[in-house]
Amino acid sequence: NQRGADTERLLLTGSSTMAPLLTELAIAFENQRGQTRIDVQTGGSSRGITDVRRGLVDIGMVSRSLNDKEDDLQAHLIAQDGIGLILNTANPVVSLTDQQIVNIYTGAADNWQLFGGANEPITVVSKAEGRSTLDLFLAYFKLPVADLRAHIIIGDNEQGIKAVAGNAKAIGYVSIGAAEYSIRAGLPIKLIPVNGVQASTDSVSSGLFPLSRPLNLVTRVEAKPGQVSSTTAADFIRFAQSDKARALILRQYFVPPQG
Amino acid sequence: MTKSVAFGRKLQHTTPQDISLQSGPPAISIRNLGLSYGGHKVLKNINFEARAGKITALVGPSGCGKSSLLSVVNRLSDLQACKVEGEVFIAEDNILHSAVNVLKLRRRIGMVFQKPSPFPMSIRENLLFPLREYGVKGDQLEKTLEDNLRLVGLWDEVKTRLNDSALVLSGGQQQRLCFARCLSLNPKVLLLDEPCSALDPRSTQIIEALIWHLRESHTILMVTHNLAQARRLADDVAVCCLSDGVGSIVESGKTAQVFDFPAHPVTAEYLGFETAEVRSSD
Amino acid sequence: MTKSVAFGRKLQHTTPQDISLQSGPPAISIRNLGLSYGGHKVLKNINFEARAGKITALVGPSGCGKSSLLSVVNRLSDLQACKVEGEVFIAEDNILHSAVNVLKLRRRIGMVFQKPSPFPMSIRENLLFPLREYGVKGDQLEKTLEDNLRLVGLWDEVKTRLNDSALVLSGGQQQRLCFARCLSLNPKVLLLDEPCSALDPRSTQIIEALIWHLRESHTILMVTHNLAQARRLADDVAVCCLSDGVGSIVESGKTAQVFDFPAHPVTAEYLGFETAEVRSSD
Amino acid sequence: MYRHKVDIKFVGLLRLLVMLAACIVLLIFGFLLTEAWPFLFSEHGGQLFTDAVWHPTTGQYNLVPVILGTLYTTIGAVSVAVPFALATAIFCQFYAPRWFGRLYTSVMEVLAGIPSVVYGFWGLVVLVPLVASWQGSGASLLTGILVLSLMILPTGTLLAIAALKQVPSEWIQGSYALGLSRWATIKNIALPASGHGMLNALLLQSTRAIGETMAVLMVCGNSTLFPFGLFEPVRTLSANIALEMAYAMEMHRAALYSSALVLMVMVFILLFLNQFQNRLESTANGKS
Amino acid sequence: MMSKAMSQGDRIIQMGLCCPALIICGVFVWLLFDVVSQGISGLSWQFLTQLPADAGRAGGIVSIIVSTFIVLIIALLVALPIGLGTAIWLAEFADEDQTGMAVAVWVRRSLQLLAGVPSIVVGLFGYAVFCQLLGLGYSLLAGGLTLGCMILPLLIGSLEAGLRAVPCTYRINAVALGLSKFSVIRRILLPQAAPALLAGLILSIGRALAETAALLFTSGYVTRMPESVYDSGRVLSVHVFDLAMNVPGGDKNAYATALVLLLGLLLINSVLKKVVNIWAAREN
Ligand SMILES: Nc1ncnc2c1ncn2[C@@H]1O[C@H](COP(=O)(O)OP(=O)(O)OP(=O)(O)O)[C@@H](O)[C@H]1O
Ligand SMILES: Nc1ncnc2c1ncn2[C@@H]1O[C@H](COP(=O)(O)OP(=O)(O)OP(=O)(O)O)[C@@H](O)[C@H]1O
Ligand SMILES: [Mg+2]
Ligand SMILES: [Mg+2]
Repeated sequence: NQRGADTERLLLTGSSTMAPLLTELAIAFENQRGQTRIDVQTGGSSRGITDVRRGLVDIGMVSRSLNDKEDDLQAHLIAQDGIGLILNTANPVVSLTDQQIVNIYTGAADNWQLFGGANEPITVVSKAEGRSTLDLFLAYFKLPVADLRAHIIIGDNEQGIKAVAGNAKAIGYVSIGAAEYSIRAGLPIKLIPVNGVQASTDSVSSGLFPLSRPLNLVTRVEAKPGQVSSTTAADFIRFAQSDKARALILRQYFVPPQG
Repeated sequence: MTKSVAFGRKLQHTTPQDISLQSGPPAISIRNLGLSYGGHKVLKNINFEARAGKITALVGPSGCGKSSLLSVVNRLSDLQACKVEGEVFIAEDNILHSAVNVLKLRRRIGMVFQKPSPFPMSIRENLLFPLREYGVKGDQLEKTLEDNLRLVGLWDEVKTRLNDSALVLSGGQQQRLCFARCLSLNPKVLLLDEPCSALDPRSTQIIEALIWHLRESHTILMVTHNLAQARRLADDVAVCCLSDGVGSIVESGKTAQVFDFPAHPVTAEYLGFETAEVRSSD
Repeated sequence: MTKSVAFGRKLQHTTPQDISLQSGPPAISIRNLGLSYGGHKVLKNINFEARAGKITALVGPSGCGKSSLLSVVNRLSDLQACKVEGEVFIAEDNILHSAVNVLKLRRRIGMVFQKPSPFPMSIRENLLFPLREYGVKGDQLEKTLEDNLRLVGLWDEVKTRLNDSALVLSGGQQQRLCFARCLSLNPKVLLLDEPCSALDPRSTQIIEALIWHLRESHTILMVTHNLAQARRLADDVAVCCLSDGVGSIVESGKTAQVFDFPAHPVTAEYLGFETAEVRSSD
Repeated sequence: MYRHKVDIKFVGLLRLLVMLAACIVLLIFGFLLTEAWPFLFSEHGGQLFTDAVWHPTTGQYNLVPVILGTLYTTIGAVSVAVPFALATAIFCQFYAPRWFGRLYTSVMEVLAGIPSVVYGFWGLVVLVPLVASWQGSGASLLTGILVLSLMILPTGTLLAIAALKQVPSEWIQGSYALGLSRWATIKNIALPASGHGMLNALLLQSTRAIGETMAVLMVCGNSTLFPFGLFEPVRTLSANIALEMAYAMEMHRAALYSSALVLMVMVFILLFLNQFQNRLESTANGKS
Repeated sequence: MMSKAMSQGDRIIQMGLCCPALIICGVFVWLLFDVVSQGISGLSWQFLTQLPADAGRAGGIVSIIVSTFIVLIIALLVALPIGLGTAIWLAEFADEDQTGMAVAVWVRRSLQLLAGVPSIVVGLFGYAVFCQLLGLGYSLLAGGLTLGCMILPLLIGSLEAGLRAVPCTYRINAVALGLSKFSVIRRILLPQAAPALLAGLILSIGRALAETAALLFTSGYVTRMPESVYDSGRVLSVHVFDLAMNVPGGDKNAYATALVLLLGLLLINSVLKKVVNIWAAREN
């Protein structure tokens, strides 16, 4: 692995949601700096945390905020991702209250008729357990995970979008950026407001949208000083948080942090 | 697989699909037959007749195309990458016609191969499964099994192990088993490719007696290297010889005629080996 | 695969690993040999001697275990699931001893099988590939090729297509090729399992002359169903017969002795088939 | 056993290679064991079968619905794929014109190389809505079975064709010479003679179906509730791992590795069953 | 073949067998049509020769093709010798004695077990052993090694079947000539088993190219042009997966990449067949 002694190397692992964004950031950074090589690998947020802790990588990608048990790590926010509820465009329902959503997701309400839709059973699409999107969703609606009654459990955003696009009876929650892109691309899905707030990247960036999660780069708190890589790492994090990165973040349908 | 067929005028008087299973044994008449394997010509200008209910022996040096000739008569040649020309009439039908029902044809024509190859199943099943396919049932099966094994002199040797695999039988036993299998289907024509080559004299005698016994009711075309056997059994003899690497029938006719007064010098030379003494040549 | 070996007293005077490749052909002496396939006894109490430099013919009905017996002599029986008892001495060595170098042994003992089976390669390679294995090189190869093909009378038939696959040869050609392949390694002992069964009279005569020619310099043990052939060629004859389903040697000795004055009624009966006439039995 | 000089070295080398090949599974097993250890061999171990549900984040680890899901999809996919694979293999080998057989084989060879994501993707975009328009949510056991059987079909067909090709032509010719129809030849000679190869193909495809991840994940619905019908969503063991491994921590993670072990044990049981059946068969045939 | 060689029953069965074949054909034509029709628009010379851009939505896949090729070669370099050796041992040497037979049973069982390990588990295993234990990191080498492990069962299965199908008479004849097993295997058995070898190879290559999960964890996610086997590189199937599941708007290029994968496979298969044909012709 030790070729090109004059080339600085940086390895990032973690969230697959963030990986495409970081790949683009890395290319831009490399072009700017020269003599630097940044490899982005996926494996999930927990892989990012574990690898940083073990010192295997310099930076981890984590698509949620750090919890109490992770105070040995330091989070660097680079973007926001909103989570919006989506329906098929064939569904006449245009909005749902928080309580109605809770009822749907706990199985208490199982027909669209109850909400002014057609007389059809509801197909509930949810995320797999442990995923940060699900945690965020549950936390906002104050739902215990055991109460969830989902028909389809998905992994990644695109799967959720395709599941809802292909099924007029479905409801799901996915990354707003991805949903907006798909809507523009003509897929038959629509975002519905949450708690009266329109689900859009704008409302996320303005901080109004209640359901949003941070996309963090994570490093160890006591990163050893004097390491070449760590200064490079610091430079890269600074680059990712700079204005130059904003356009790239927007291009990947995420929301740059305000301020 | 490709196959060129002569649509001769002779065909017009018959519907070849209906190879009839008449009771009597049919005559086989081969006309202008040629055969080549992928461009390499093996047989040409074959013309001869195997009379109905008689034994015709086909003799000739190794590699002259006798086995290939036999395989044309029951259309097994279809399975090889070979090209066949000419006509083969069985009774009145040109069996090389593409509309011939080859299954019926092959059922009517039994064949025993030069290299015996029993199926990979028990001795009993080797005989019974073709019968069952033809709808024979119940007691009839067991009876046919025993009868045919007795006919070829195998019954006493294998009766205690009918359920053993046929593949462990000795060479001669395998050949006799194949003969029995072929007979169990009651064919009207028999193609025998050196049926006694793997056999000891006792079995040879049993098989020869059997062949003799099957005369009259069957038309038999047999390849043999054993000229004494040909003389003993055959009514007619056809001598196949190589010239320029291609086989052809140089002479055919009544056995005694061909053996005692060969018309062709090649035949004379070939038949001359019958009596040659080895030690004296040393 | 398992193999029981008699560690007899006789062994003590020899180190069996070193089967010597002395110049002269060795004698083969078989003592108290028994053989069974998975509990099914096939041979028992086999005792006879094949004299050095002589031709010994092994005759007997189909299935009596002749091929099995031959396979013991070059330890091919090792490959089968069979159990062998007794002793087989070649020159002074009991070759059934487990410490015997079977590779040297097999090189010294050539074998031609009942079913000819050339390797799936060109005619040329069929002969040259074993030679190369034994370290023969260069011009010597081509010379051996031609010599041996000539010996079996195949040269003229195949010289133009030495690079064709050996598998498309006719049955008889294949057998002669196998004979040539076996000879090319210069064995001292020859085991021939019906070497002429697939051959026409002309080739038979060539092979018989060859066998006769190889006498003196080789010890030859041949299985044959052709009693006339045995009489023509063999110095000694051993007659193998079945009793109660198990094969054993009922009589052995000088050819003329056995044929003309058979000591055993079974032999007499068996040899009686030599002259039997089929038609007369009809 | 006496050996040629070359052979002694050759066999030595072969033994080495065999050991290498056989070791991989042991290594994987060891790896899984160490990762699963904290869960499997603690008070949690039994929970895999006694808990009410699979809610790993709240410490509930019932794997039974997932195991059932795996069994259902596998059995379903194999029983759909096998008749089709067998029928097409026989058709190609004995009935179809040669060019068709050759073309079909080539197409199958290409299909065998389609990434499972593509099958999953196609299932998600085409099959799921199709089934949904009929009944339920579309993402269901049925869709899973269909996609999975499509996935294992190409390889299965190819292996079946290969097994049929290996039947010696003497036997086929011998059968034709008796005037037997093709079907009689196939039924009595070709199929029995290629039985071993067929069984091997079946086994290989079953294990493949058990282990398949991506395609199943995309079309099965992945609910961890007990599956009660063809139109109900199911989750398989491998999908379970793929869905949750990326975010799982500590005990949850170890539980997932334990589920991988469970999967391997299932495959192992399958292999034992197969061997048992082999033994039955060989005694029935009376072959040595 | 010869349609006239059929009985009435045969014809019915032919019809009966024809139906499943046609159904399967239909379904696969549907699937292939989808892939081809959606992928063809994205296919262009630029697509094959440019580096990916904008997370794969734009640009081409040249680096990904190169990475795939390298991983495949490494996997075959690892799996072929081991697979061939194991298959030869299983088919030719295992039955020689009791221990051999017992060992063979377990070897076969372990290989079948290996075939059943989910690819994601193999991926995690490959990461733990090759990337971490052996210190290869995310690299094409680690990916190739992992993939090698994955295709081993398929390869060995078809090779062993091919070797076993070679008639026994060849072996007996060779033994009677006192030839070494090595040369018999090299000169007779392997050429005879060549078609089976080829079939196994083609199957394995297909399987290898289709593999996603195992490679995501070992050869990695990096889209840069690899400079050595120690570099991380993304393979085609991972690219398809990422574009389809993780990148909004990646569908079009996902299809195009899948199409490239299929065409590549077709190319490799036909080249292999040609090579084996030529080789077999030379051997005979
Ligand atoms: N499938 C085949 N492909 C190519 N050539 C073949 C094929 N079968 C036979 N031949 C060639 O055709 C010729 C005739 O072979 P055939 O087996 O018919 O001879 P034969 O007269 O039966 O000889 P034998 O008495 O030795 O059995 C031989 O030269 C042989 O090499
Ligand atoms: N591998 C085997 N397994 C079990 N039984 C066998 C095996 N090989 C041969 N036999 C049996 O052993 C007996 C002797 O067979 P062998 O082949 O030695 O006979 P043979 O004397 O050569 O007969 P033939 O003259 O017909 O070739 C036969 O009854 C045969 O069924
Ligand atoms: Mg012949
Ligand atoms: Mg014999």
